[in-house]
Amino acid sequence: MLSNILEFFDNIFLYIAGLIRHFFAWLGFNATVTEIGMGLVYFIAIIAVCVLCALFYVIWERKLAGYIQRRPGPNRLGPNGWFQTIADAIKLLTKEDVVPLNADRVVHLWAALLIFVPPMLSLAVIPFGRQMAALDLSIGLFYLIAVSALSTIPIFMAGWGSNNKYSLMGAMRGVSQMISYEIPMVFSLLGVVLITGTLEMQSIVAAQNHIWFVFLQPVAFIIYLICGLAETNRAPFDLPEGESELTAGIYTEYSGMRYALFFLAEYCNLFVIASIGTTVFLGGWQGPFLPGWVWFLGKTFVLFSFFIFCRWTFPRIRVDQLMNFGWKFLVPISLANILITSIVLFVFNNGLGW
Amino acid sequence: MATNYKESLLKHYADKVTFSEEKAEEFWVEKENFLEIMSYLKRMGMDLLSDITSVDAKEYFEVVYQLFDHASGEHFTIKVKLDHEKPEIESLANLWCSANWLEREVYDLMGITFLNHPNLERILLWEGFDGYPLRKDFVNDHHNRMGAKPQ
Amino acid sequence: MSDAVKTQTYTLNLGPQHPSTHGVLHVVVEMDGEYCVASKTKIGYLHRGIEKLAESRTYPQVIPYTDRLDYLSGISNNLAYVLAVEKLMGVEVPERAQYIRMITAELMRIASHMVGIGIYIMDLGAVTGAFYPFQLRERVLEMLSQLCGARMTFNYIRIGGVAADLNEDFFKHYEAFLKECPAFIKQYHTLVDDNEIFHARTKGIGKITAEKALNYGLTGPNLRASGVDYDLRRDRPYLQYGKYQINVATTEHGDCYDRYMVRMKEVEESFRLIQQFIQDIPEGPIMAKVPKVIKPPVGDAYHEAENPKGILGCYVASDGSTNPYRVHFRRPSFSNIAIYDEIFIGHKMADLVAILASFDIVLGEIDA
Amino acid sequence: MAVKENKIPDNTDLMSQEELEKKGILFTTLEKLFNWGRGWSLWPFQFGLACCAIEMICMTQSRFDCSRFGYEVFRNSPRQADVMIVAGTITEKMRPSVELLYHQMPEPRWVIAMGNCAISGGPFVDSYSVVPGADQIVPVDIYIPGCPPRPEALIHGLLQLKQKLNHPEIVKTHE
Repeated sequence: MLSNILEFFDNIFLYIAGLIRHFFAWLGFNATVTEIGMGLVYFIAIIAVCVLCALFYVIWERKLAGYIQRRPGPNRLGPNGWFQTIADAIKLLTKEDVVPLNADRVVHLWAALLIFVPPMLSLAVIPFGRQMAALDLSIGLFYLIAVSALSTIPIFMAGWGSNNKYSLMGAMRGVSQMISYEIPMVFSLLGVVLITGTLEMQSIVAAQNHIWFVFLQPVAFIIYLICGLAETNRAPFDLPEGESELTAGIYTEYSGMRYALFFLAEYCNLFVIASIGTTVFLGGWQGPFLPGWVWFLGKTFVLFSFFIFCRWTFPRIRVDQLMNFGWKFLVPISLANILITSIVLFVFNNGLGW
Repeated sequence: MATNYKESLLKHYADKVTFSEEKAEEFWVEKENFLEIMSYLKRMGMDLLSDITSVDAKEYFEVVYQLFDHASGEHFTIKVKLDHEKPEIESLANLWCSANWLEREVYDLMGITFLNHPNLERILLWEGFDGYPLRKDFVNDHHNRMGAKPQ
Repeated sequence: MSDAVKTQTYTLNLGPQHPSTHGVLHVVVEMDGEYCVASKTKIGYLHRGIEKLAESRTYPQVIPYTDRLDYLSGISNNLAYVLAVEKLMGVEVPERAQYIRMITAELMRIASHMVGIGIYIMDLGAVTGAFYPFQLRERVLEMLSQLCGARMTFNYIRIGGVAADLNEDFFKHYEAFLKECPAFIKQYHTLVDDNEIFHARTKGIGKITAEKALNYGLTGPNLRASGVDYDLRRDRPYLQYGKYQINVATTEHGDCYDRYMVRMKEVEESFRLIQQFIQDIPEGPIMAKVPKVIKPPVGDAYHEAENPKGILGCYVASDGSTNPYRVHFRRPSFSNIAIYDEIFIGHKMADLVAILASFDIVLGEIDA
Repeated sequence: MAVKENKIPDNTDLMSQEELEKKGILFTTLEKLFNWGRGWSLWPFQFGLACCAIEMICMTQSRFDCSRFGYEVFRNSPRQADVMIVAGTITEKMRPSVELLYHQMPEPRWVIAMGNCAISGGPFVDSYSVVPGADQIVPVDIYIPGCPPRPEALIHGLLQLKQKLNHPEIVKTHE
């Protein structure tokens, strides 16, 4: 009985998807149109998840920061302050949208929209639960890496289009930083790919049935976390924003809705990084008793809290130190990790005759 | 270096310095001998030029220097009288770097010109400010507002 | 690099409104990418003309203005001015008042250093680093506000003594302070000193040699960080400081890290001194017999006091009337930042912020 | 509301008038929602001038903690700020910058004059280089007296501003 209920909740989103699919069929759509319609539904669902998570994590960050700094944090609006972000969102929506006079108007305006594209694309292949991925590509991980590399472009667009020296400096820093940290990040994921022999996200999750890869690849996991922080421009790697140096860095000239988009995208990106980390290293949606998607969200929540903790603890690193750390430390270590993993795998597969 | 500054100063420049009667550490210098004596004190080891200020005594200007030797704690207050019509004095910026800004401040607020100063321009007030506020004849008639003038 | 590939320098305005300029400092830097190739510090955006205003106030009325010079250490500023006036008048201050002055001045030093350190760490990017020192500062401010009812602009030191005696509430908070201060110092050392990024950001940045520091007229912790052992409390003692052994904290490198360390050590030393002063404080009156209307004789006086930011000198000239003829303040932050233009060159953008913050400047004092 | 004032216009029929009022009602409720959001999310501009700036920082620190009301998001860029807290003396040299920063803020924007210097020039009012009050150059919504005001007073000022936003009718206007 209990197991039935649990299984129902485990698959609840699949049932809903099935219902919608039947609904489309009932409307008399043919197979192609239904597929397109389902794509739209998945798209809306992903946006909803993304935005809801971002809204939640914004307030959670503010509260956690409060705990770290020995103060209550937001606690007046709604139950214990949990509605704070809603008020912020409403306010930002209704703010004036200023475009600086000499800005590159098109680039400036589009950057705020395009910043949302990479996290959306990434979330398409993330398995939120048992069979709960909008797309289950056979090259899932490869696709993820390719897509997340795109997020450099809107950052640079924002910096260039604002016609502001601080923004441009922030963009320069952002581009160099994100490109540099892409490499160790990919290498850290390669270790897992070597073990599983597949790029498919569901298979990677399934391969962690017995043991999570965080225990087999601890070094890769740590490298992944560091690179994840750098990729999302979070403290201690928040150089593109660099509050005390570059006023607000790439965001300096953005106001109102467009700033809100950047703000949300930062959290969406972070959510994506946490999701990939969960899927690849922490066993994805797998876990006892609770529904898979609860496990997935719980694990991302833990990783996310770790990111927040880092932000409110460390000083900001300097730009040359950041580069040195990336190229002279993380890249060699991640390469060594791959080498050792391959050797161990070779010995396991051939030497011991398994 | 335990130097007795006062003794050696009196030995070398007895006719050029006038020590005050009430305060042992204070002496007056003529404007012409000023740079020579300050250079001498610098060579002797007075290493901290702490303060430069000025007083508008209506008939004349008075520039007051506070000079220290940090190691021995020796201190001199050096005062120079300047003509009210054309207040000019040699700059010390080449001897002590701290004189640079301190002299600029005196120039800015009191209007005393420091000769051979590397960068003598207004420091606290803005370019175009009319008059020198610390002078006793300065009238604060609010015509000096920045917004009131075309820039 | 070939001639075809050339980089162009660009001008960047740090301030007058910038998060890390501690108010309204304006630094025009010429940048080559991330590197600073030339810089020009511009001040005066907070010039309120305190020296001129003082000429139209009576002697006691000038004291509140000194609070607003270095607004992080109001009592120390009061003290320097009042000592200069007392020197001019030849007033003998009761011993108890002198002790209270020393206690409050040392408390002020702790409070000021807390802000200096906190904002410094915050400018390096660790926002939480500002929250812990501010909590200790709140405790100190609470003690002081029990004495004079204000949090920042105290007007506590009066000509001839102090405004109020130490009271029960003061000692109630003092008990708590005794527990909190050492705990804070220990905790902060573990939180900040052991941080690898903090070391990387501050060590070897903005180095100043001892000769250069003296030549530029640096004073206070910034001078002592360069290895110059000069502290007025010991070398030209005023109040009752001469009676006590004061361990002057110095470090040798003169970089940003040392400037932080010197401040932390000074907090420890001040904490020790406060305990000693409170132990030794004698009974007696807190005000000397001074006339109702203060009219110092004709003449002038200059007095220097060791403030948290450096040496605050006060020059008072009197023409025998109730108003000072001329008041001048030798403001430590003003003298300290003249060196910026020289040490900025060759550093990176992030270092500029670190150097700026490590000097612990206060704009109210720079611009007067 | 403009619609309420001319209740019986001459040359419009009853139906369109009703529609207009419906629209007007919808408009006011939306406006209320917006004002509710604005009131709870006043992001101050990190803009310190003098002594009061320290108390402004203290307001965000652990003891007073304005983040309880959601006001702790100090933005460094004027583009993202809602409230400009003029914390300290405005000098003639700073005046153009203050004006510029105010104009760089996007609408809707508010100004809080914190401390006596920002209200009237305070103790420095008769100085040769001080602007006697922030309202000489920017429109001020809330005045907070004190030299400097305690952090509680600043929080109270922000809450007053929220009150002003949510209940525009309580504000007296000079007709």
